Amino acid sequence: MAVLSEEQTMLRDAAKSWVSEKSPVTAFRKLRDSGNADGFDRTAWSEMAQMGWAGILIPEEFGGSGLGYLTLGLVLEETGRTLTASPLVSTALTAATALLLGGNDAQKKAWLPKIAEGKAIATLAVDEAAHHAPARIALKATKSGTGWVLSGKKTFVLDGGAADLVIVAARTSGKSGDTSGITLFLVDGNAKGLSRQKLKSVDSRGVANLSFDNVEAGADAVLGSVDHGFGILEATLDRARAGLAAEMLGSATQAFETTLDYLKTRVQFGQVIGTFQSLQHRAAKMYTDLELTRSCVEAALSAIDNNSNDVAQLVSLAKAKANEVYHLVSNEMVQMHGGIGMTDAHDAGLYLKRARAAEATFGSAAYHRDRYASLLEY
Amino acid sequence: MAVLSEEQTMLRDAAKSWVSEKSPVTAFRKLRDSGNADGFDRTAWSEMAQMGWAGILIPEEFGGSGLGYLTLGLVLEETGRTLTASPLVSTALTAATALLLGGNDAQKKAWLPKIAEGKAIATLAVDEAAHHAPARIALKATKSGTGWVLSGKKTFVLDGGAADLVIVAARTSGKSGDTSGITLFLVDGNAKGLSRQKLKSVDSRGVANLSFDNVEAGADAVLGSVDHGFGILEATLDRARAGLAAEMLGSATQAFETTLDYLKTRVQFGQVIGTFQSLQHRAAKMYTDLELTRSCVEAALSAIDNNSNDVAQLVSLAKAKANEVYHLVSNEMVQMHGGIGMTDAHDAGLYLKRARAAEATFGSAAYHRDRYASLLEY
Amino acid sequence: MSDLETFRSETRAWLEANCPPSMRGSGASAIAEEGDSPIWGGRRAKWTNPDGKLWLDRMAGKGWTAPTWPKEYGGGGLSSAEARVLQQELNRIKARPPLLSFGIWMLGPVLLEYANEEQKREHLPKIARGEIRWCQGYSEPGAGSDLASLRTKCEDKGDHFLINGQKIWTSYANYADWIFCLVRTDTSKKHEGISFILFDMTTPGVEARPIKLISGNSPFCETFFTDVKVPKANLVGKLNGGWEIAKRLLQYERQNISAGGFGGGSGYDLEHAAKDHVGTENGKLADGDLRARITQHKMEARAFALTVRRLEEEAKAKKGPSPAVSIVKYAAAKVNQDRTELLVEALGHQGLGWEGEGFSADEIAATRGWLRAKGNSIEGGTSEVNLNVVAKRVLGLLDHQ
Amino acid sequence: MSDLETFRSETRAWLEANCPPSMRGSGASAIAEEGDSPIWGGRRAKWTNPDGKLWLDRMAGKGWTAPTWPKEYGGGGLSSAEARVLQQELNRIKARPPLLSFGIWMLGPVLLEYANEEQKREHLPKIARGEIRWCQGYSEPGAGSDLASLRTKCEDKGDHFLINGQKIWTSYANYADWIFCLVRTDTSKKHEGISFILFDMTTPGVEARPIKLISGNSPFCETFFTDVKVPKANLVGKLNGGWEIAKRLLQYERQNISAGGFGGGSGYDLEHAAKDHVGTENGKLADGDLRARITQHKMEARAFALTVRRLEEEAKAKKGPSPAVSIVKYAAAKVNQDRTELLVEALGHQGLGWEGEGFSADEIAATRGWLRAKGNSIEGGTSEVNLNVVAKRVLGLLDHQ
Repeated sequence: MAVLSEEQTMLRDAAKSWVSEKSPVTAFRKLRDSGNADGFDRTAWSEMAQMGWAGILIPEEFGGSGLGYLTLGLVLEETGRTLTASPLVSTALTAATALLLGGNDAQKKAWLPKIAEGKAIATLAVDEAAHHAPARIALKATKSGTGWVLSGKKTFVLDGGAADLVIVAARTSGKSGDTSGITLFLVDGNAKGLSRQKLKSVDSRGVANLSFDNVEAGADAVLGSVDHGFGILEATLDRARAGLAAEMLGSATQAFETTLDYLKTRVQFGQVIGTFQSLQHRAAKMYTDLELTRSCVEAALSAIDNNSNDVAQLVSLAKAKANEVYHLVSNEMVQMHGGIGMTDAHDAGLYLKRARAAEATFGSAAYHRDRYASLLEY
Repeated sequence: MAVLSEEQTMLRDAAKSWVSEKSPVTAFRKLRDSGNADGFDRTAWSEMAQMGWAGILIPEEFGGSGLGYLTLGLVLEETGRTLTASPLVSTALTAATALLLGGNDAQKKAWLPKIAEGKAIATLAVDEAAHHAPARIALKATKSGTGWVLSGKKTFVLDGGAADLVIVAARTSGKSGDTSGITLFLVDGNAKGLSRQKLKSVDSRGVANLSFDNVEAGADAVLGSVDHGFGILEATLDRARAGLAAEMLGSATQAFETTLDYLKTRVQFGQVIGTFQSLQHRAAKMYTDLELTRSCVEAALSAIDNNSNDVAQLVSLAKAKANEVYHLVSNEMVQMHGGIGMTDAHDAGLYLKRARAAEATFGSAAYHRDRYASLLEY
Repeated sequence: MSDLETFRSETRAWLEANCPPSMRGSGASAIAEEGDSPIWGGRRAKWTNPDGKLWLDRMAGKGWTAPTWPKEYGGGGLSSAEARVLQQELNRIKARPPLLSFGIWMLGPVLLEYANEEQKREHLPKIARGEIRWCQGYSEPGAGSDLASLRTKCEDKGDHFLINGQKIWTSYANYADWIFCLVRTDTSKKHEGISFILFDMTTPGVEARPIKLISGNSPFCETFFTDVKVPKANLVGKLNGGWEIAKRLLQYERQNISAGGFGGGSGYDLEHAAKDHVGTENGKLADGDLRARITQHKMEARAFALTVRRLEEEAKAKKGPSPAVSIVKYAAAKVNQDRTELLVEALGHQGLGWEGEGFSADEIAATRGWLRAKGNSIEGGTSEVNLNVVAKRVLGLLDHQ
Repeated sequence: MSDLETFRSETRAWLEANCPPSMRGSGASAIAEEGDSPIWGGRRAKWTNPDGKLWLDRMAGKGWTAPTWPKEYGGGGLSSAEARVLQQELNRIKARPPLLSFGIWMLGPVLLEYANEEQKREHLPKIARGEIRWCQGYSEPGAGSDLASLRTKCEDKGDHFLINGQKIWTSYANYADWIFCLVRTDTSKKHEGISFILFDMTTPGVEARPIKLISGNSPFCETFFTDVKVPKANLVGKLNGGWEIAKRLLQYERQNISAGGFGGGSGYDLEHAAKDHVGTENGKLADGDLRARITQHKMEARAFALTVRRLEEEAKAKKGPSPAVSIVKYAAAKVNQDRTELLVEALGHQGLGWEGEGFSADEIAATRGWLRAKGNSIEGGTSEVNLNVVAKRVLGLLDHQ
């Protein structure tokens, strides 16, 4: 655990207790079984917003606390522990970041206060296929009069079904795969011509496929500058990846601790199974991986707060490690629980499903290994 | 273990007993410490030849027994168990195969009987750099009169220092990397202009770098047909890889058994260490890998004997698995022996060193994974 | 022409004539997950497709649902060589298995070995004809890996046995007609207090509750026994002699797994899924990292298949199983789990759908198959227990003191 | 300007003026393998390069060979913050360590904690000045992982102790002047029968025989004690109270490893070696399989380095080591073994030379370093023991009954 300021410690502890009281895993299970179409609980979200979590990144002038990414990471780690499904990632982390990095004053005034209050759900729409690929943007934005018209599709958009604001990465010149020629647009979630298909994903989070059929956007809808949106997009994604990695670290840590408790109580062959050395060594290795991953996640978040020049490297490191450790721990959680871990009534399956969904979001481990190697030029 | 014919069983048992009497690991250690420049023991080799091992692939008409590759694999597995260093791989396996696949009657008459008798050491010279790459042939052969002149270099040629016959893959047209334009030549080991640099490799086997400075070769020196040598070369290499995989399987099996014996005798914390479950599970996994590898090696050798159409696939499978299992077992041999395994006086280091040298010979695991994938067209 | 070749040509001709077209083509493994598949037979079989019944009856008529069992018990009386030819010919036309049956895979072999003549004549033909569907009453909530600690009580009431207790992981107990069950007939000993008994699932006091798995399917049940009266004639082997039978039956279960490894899930081919979603660069998968791991898996899967074949040949030659069979269950689970993980990874988000719009049937099957496969290293003996067995029985390592 | 910044600028200036040019530039870790390197100091130091002596004396003069030790014992009396600044400045100019010393890394800290005033004044300054070179007498042929089972006998002969027995893996015992040694002073108990004692290696009856490793180097010895007379004043701490000291010293040893992880072997950079020998295709390593594994390793190495830094910061903040330090030795060994394996793989046959023509010095160093690294998971506590410790002390799992 990083060395925290008093403010950070208080917020972390507040998150810990709220999550255990108001949002245990059973709450997520109920949400899942209720077939809630949003994929999150709006009452819980407004409570989170009241505690100031939606505005952790947002400066005070826009109604937030501006505490930064390491602080938001602390909260995400706690909500991750109980698989809390909320717009923290889509709205408070990703969309808020895009507005902060690329928005002009009017755009910030229009959206940041609403986000901080928890009144607006916002999200970033990037990918157009099954795998994360930020430069593979084909969704077309063409000039029409003073404004623009958007046509194309976006896939697996987090909270895309509930979003009031969709920040869309569109192609304004060049071809899919080019990093230049990408422009970000602010599009109203209910804009004419925008149809949203809510998906039933394995981890029951609210994701949607969006299709844009000549959706109109005014000149003032452009976030940042035309054709040069990729810089903001990548910077936004890196912050989203680091925050998601923190959430995954929390989930993996809880999955590990739950499993460790089981190892200490389940008896077979007249022994608590935690006394079997092969399980002990596997547990010790998981603990080691969790500690290594924590260092990477905290380093990435701090680097973002300090505007270090190695943010990209550290973020790909953090996301890759978080993917690997959550992958390992979620598999071991099922295996070490044995048959009971295979039942839907047990939590192991929930952690396993969330793990794979989070692994695939904003880049798989292989994606970030490739990126890391490319950043190091080999 | 494959189901063997009576003849095969007899030969295997003969090999077992000769190896344990005449060529235990101590013999290889003595060879190493003697600084023997050939990298093998000529007396031992003539004994092996007298037992008919040098002629297992060679038809009776040329003084061999023509028993085939699975049979030679049985012998290689036994010699591999004690790290016996001999020209079996270079001469009886690789060079004999090249002559059988590509040689005309005169060439076969000239060399096969000598090889079967153990009177001639022969080898194949392919690679020109640190990594195995059969198509990367730059060594040039240019026509001169009725014959040819060869210039260039070959690296890490097995028994290249002692070889009476060097079968050289040379470039007669096209550029390095092309599979066409490669021609095989029979070159006398003492040919004028051929200089040989014997190398001191980590596993003390006899390897050498050869450099060709306008070495003359007659028209009758061409093995197979001009510019179309790659087919024979790859077929020869596949047979060499399968045989080497059998030798590696033998080495890995012995390394495992020696380690297993140690687990049953070494006492720490008042326990034979073999009672510790984490070591038991690691041992059980090694045993599993050894069994899987055995299936691949035997399947590859049988496929060669049966001229199946999936020889290339099965050989890359066998070599990759043999590399992986010998890599794992040789590391575990050191680790499970603890400090004593780190001493030069113990055999663990010898198996470890041989493992890496054999892994790098005729293609690493990564090389064969890539080849396997390419053969399956993905 | 050798006898075997004659047999092959006759078999081929018969199958051509008798295997209904709708029973040809793959899908058997996928079906295996569905409890109500006609191919499982039994009293309550729903013949959604009449060809299924036709195919079963024709094959049962020749005794080919249990090819190597003696003819007098409803089997085909084939040699193992002939049985292999039959299987090859079935594969050739992609015929669906005429009958999926724990009776044939697991119970039959032990009845042939341990049951009395009366029991054999009573049960084996009905198994072979698919008239009675069986389930396995082994694991209990407190007795998983440590099966011998089972507590389901079986009391001798003079003219009958009285059974009370609970089983778990009883496959398709909710569809089964009869159960072969391990019960405790002596509480003073552990292994020597276990008996092997058969009874009808319609007996009063038997209740089977399906367990929902993380994959969404319910192939297993919790099964409760409350004062279940069982005729004494239903005891197989000696009283308190059930553990030997239990172990032997587990061997057959593992060998049965070994025969094909774990299948199930999507038929979606791994490298094609990867090509579709990851793309290629001059013929190679664009993601070199994924390509390497896919290849590592495909090599291991091939090595596993070659090993199963080799062990069969050796067993045939040596007239007895090679010690190496004990690695098969462990390896089979690993291979299937790696395959399903890689398939989901290759499919990206498309491989993470639960149901509904936006996902193809193959994609959903990939997701469900990946989740279902997590059980492969748990069911029928955990991988940890498999490795213990290899370490102790094969490698001769001792228990920790 | 903060005090720390003042200290930094003064330090930088002093180093500029006092670090001889030949003592700058890398290579320290490679040197660490050579027993006769001047940088180890000691009575028998051979000053092949006089600058080495000069550099040592200048640094020792300021107490900067042991920066955080109290001044009165020859240390620099620096705060840990200042010590970090000093190290940063030394790294900045790639200065070689002025002194490699088990006395500074391991013995010094425990003497400061457990020795009496007389022992501190006698030994610490000589350690700091590099006058006396120490070796560690811990492991025995029968006492490796199970260190507490050591049997080297130490008898109380009234006016002196008499020591008989054998040690193994005594680092550079053949070059050392003194040894800190674990001996058995009570055979009736295991842990409570061990004492911690110091003595001069020139005492009659002491013999050190170098052990040749698979890497060809001999950094360790077998050391034999035959009727070695040791003054009673050389006992550190209480009689039979040595185990506590022994464990603490191992902590320092592991922390010392944690400081930098295992180095050694070739300075050859992994991805550049791979580029040279495997080649690239549009900027990426041509072998995507190797590239993925190299990256996995580099990420783990980076994660390890970040963890070491984090644990230091936490220890500073919490005024005590985090429990997580127990993972460091295990992780350090794995990282270095992966690195050296990958380097050898990347170099292909060029990475498999033993000596002589055909191989560069860097290539030979890669081979030797790969072999030497195999010991990382054995020396100073095997990885198996490390994992046991994590499982029991950190995770609270119990011993097998």
